[in-house]
Amino acid sequence: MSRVPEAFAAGPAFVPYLAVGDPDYESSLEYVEALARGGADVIELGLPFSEPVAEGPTIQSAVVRSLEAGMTPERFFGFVEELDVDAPLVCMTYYNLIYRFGDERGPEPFVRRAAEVGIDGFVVPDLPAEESDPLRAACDAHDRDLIFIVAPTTRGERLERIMERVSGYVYVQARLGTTGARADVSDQTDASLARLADWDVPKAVGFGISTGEHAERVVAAGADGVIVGSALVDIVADGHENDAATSDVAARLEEKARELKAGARRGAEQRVPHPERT
Amino acid sequence: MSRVPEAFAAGPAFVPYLAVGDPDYESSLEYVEALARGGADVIELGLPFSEPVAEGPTIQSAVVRSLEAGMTPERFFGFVEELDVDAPLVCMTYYNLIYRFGDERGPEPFVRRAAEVGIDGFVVPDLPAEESDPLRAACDAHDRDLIFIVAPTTRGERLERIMERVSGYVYVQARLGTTGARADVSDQTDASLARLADWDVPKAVGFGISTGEHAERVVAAGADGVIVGSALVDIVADGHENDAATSDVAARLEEKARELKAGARRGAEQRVPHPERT
Amino acid sequence: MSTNDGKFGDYGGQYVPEALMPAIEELADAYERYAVENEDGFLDEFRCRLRDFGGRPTPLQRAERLSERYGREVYLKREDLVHGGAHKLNNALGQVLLAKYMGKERIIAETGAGQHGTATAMACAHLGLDCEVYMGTRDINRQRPNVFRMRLNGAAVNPVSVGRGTLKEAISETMRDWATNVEDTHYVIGSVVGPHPFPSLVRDFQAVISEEAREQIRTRAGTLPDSVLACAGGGSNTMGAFARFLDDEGVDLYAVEAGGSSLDVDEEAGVAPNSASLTTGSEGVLHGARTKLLQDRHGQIMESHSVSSGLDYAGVGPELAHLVDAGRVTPVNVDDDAAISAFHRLSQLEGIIPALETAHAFGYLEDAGEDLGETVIVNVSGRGDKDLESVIEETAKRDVKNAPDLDVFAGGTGGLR
Amino acid sequence: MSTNDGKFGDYGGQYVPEALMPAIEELADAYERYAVENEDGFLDEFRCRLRDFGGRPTPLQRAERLSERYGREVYLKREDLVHGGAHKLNNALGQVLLAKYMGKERIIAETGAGQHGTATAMACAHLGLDCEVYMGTRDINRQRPNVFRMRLNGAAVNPVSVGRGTLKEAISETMRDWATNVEDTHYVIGSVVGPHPFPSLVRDFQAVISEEAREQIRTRAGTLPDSVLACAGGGSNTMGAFARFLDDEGVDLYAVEAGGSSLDVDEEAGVAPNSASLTTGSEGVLHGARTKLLQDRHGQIMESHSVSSGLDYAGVGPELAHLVDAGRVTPVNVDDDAAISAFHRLSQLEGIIPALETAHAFGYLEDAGEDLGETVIVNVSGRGDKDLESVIEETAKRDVKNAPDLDVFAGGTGGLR
Ligand SMILES: Cc1ncc(COP(=O)(O)O)c(C=O)c1O
Ligand SMILES: Cc1ncc(COP(=O)(O)O)c(C=O)c1O
Repeated sequence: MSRVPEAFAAGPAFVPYLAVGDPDYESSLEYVEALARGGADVIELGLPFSEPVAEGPTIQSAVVRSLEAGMTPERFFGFVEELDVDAPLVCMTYYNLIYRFGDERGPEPFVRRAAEVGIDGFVVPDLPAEESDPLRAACDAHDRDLIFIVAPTTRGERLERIMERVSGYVYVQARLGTTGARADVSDQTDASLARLADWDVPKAVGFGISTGEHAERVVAAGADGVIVGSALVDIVADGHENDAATSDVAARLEEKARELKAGARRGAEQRVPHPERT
Repeated sequence: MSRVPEAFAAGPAFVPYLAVGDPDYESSLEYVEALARGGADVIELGLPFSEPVAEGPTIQSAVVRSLEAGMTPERFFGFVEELDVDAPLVCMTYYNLIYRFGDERGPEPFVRRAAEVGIDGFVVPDLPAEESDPLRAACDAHDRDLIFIVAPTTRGERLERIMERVSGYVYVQARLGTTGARADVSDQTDASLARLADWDVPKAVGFGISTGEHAERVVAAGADGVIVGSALVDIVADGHENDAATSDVAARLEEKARELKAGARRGAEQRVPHPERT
Repeated sequence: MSTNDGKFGDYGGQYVPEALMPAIEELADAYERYAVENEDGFLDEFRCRLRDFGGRPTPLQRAERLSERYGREVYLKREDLVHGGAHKLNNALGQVLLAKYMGKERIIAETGAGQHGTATAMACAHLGLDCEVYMGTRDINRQRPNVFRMRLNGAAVNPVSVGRGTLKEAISETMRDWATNVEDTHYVIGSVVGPHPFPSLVRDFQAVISEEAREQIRTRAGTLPDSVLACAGGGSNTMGAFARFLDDEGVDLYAVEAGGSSLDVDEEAGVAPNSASLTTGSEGVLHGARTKLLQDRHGQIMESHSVSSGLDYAGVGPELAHLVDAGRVTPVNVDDDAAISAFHRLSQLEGIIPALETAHAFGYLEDAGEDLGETVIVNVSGRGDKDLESVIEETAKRDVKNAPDLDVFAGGTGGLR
Repeated sequence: MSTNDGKFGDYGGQYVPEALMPAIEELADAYERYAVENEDGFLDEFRCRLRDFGGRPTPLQRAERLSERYGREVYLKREDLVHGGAHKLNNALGQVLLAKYMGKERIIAETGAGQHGTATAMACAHLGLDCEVYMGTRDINRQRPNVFRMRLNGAAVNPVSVGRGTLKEAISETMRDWATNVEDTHYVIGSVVGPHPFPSLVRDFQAVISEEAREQIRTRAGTLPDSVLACAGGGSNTMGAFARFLDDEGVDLYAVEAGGSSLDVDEEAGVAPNSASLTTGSEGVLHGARTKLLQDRHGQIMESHSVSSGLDYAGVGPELAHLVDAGRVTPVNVDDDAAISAFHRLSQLEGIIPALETAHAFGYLEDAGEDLGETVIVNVSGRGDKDLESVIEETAKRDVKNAPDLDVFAGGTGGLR
């Protein structure tokens, strides 16, 4: 049974992302645990794929570091088993790794194994609703959530097709483009949230959120959660480049998590009822 | 009146060639006079043209040296005037210089001026019989000889066309190709001489003759003269490259001339009556 | 050869980020309307421009000296004579024109050998659209003349230094640009790869190759060929050369892949020193489509290798993968050495300097046995001007028996200067 | 357009060493029999090979963006699409085939830009004849890709270092080889220059350009053009583009010469920093023919100059000289700067990277006034792949307003490596 819904039920969710194994397995364990301590409500664990077409330079580099340090799907599952956190876990990866896992072709073996180690759900950036039926079926069979991304360009029929299949939360892509920390929050976010208002799945906004203030604005605008990746990966990268001690980096991550979580909470307090859809 | 015929009447003629002005005006004067002392019967004076298509590398280089030292047709004529030799003089040059000389277009002004300074005849390597009527007419008007080259490939009608127009001597090209000293004498020479036997214009063989022995063989085979260019230009070039004193180079030229002339004489003594043409 | 649901058996599909899906749906719709149904006379205009700007039709030439050498009738489909020097313009011109019909203002493209990039840059200059091309840094070094050509045509060239800096990385990067600028931008993909409708769209634009060749061989030889050979990177010249022969059962179709330096793979290093995804690859999902891929046992994409940049790709078009599974197309491969040798052979015997990609097809012609039959068409997908430096280098590295002495040019001071 | 006595008014003739005369007479005879009277079906075979190997017919393309720019109908005759990248193959293929009919075994040629050399090397590989090409060392440096291409096609390239090492010297040197090996060798001259029958022979082989263009423009525009523009080095693409329009009185013919850096001459240095023999030259005899030449007052040939190797020649075809004197052809000229600017303009506006030679014709299109009339054909004599390095260098030297930023490629370490 996925633990994701209850995490969102408790108030605005802070959903951090890290690439597992970046820059190495051991440090990565500490970093994820630091995020949990910092208040993560759900954690997105990136399983690195060699062709991360949806990622900007920050996460691309993280993927390279992790793969060079030897990350594989099996090790990823081992990592999850070893991980000592309470927050629900979402696996973020590309479809080929899911499709290729195990002896038979298809997503079921991957989902089964993920469920075994305690993964609650999946985000697959290169799997649109149209191609998702096999994975959706495997998730249903194992009581897992399948999270979809809704882009600023997603409208009408496409939106309905996605909303029929989504569970856990919708990943509201805050702007066009790839992942990466930005200095501002996009207007497109408001429009997207408005389009989604009628569905009662939790809406978590991601792509570009990097500060507590961003988080505050987004939640105030109606989001049920904020997803933060590159801003955290930046901290890992910075530590790696400067040979910082793992514990120092972990402390910085924890602190950043607190800032973001606090921002989300402030946003929730300002929250106005969402405008009626016409 | 051209003095060329009488030069050939006296026995086998030694006909040396030098590029006038190579490597400079003054040295060149001395060199030509040295050849005269060495026994030259006719002297071919090359007036350098920038595109000497019939010359091999040796004479090409001489042409470059002379042009760089400032040779022009007018200076060439001055040179001839200044020259103190008794042998008849033949100007060897390309048609463009003849054609362009003076104020009116056409060969007459050049021939007139050449006649004034004492040139007896002309060899023009890029002027075949077909294009020679204007020059032939100018030569006739000024009583000068027009020498034509007969190549190993010249046969039948072409040969007749040339022999109708030639005067002074025929320049029998010993081999295909360009000018240049060679180590042997070509078989093609005998065949050419045989083809020319019926005409009673003097036949002087050139292209590749470099030693007294060559000269001997060629005259023995029936030639009325030998034309030697590159072997002499080589001596000039060698002196120039090694900064030899002009008088030393002149002495070497004179000696080489004696060797060639002596060879020609020996050849004449061995001379057999030419085979009847069938 | 018209529209479909984007599936070729199990292959194909649309595996792209959600942000791109609306654009891809819009494109599928435009493909249908303009390129299939000829709305607004799109196809007529395309044909005209292919003729006047592109230089079509290209000849089908009987290769006399190769025919003699192999004791069969060898015909060359001369795509090297297309403007820009390769079949790539057929597709680039089609897509840029389609983008114009769709009201797009900006064109992006990836390129490997630089041929697709130059073709796209040329088409954009011709039609007055802005153009940016992504190219791996390694390929930029291998194909410098093409980089200059794109710049001269007014295109921006964006170096991609991720990974090994070849085509795979350039495609990923172009997809990222598209995901960012999808509203005014069309992504001109360079081969029959990517999400639907690209594999069908590119195939249709390239099908002019076999449309002409089929007609030409019937006129010239009075018969259909026994076999058709084309090199396969992504597979656009292959699909173009095969499309109109698919229904002719007697015509054998050979897709010649790059065997690289070896068909083995080094899983540890994540490297497959070849680009033979049809021969040695396995099913997976990359760059928007399910197809045959070079991947390790975990599903990570391998770094491919070929002496020819244009074949150096870990995937292949989904339709081609399907046709191979269905037994309609025979996948074969030719290694770097044999390709270089074939390059020299064609240059010397026929006076045609082929692209290194193309040379692979001729490498197979040399090796093949009786199977090819009496009458063979080889698709000369491009010319080799872009490859001169690579060939000099690669020839110097090996003992190529039939190579001319190129030493004088390879000297330390830049050759004959 | 058939045989003649080798004279065009006062121009033409046969001013060559006697050793060559028999070969030239033999050639004149073969020209007459095969190329004029089609003995043994020579012309049919030639046409077939031009089509299948050479890629003819080439398109006549309406240049949309140039037409708009100049407010006239600009059509491009696309000789850049001929195999090898220039009109040069029309002639080279014709002559090599003729040599084969004559039983010759060995081909020699001179080359300036390297286009004629590559065309000849290609034709020789295609027809199985030995080939040696003479090329000035300076041109070898300016056109390195073409040197490689000749070598790859199996031809020997003989550097000529006499003088300034350009086309003039290469021609002289080839004549010397011919005079030595005249019995088994044919000299494939690269333009409408040299002794009779070359000017007529080369013109006839190139006349296919205007034969096609005249038909094409009538079909496309329903009219004859008001003017035809072609760049003139020796004048082969010029004569080819003009030949079939000579009798059309309403069609103005413009031969665009290289104005180089200046139309002045430096007699002392023996240098004319241009190649404008029709505009500034005087009558004389060079390389076998009487024609217009760049020469000093003594009749010494000057060193010419042009940024484009293929125009860098001190003479011009005798027929063209005659047509200029007769008022049928208008000689104009375009300097280095304007040619480079035109190179960039065509690359950016039309997606066609022209040879630097060709760029001169477009330079005149930019400058010309009303005189050109409503409908203009410009002969695109060749493509610019061979010129990339020169263009980068020459662009860097100047302030070319419309050039793209090429700095990143011109860096000291060989650019983007
Ligand atoms: C000349 C040539 N042939 C073949 C290819 C391979 O591409 P495809 O298999 O898509 O035709 C390329 C790619 O750049 C190319 O330039
Ligand atoms: C592309 C191109 N155009 C023009 C020329 C000039 O030659 P011609 O005037 O004989 O056509 C050349 C010579 O190399 C050339 O390569």
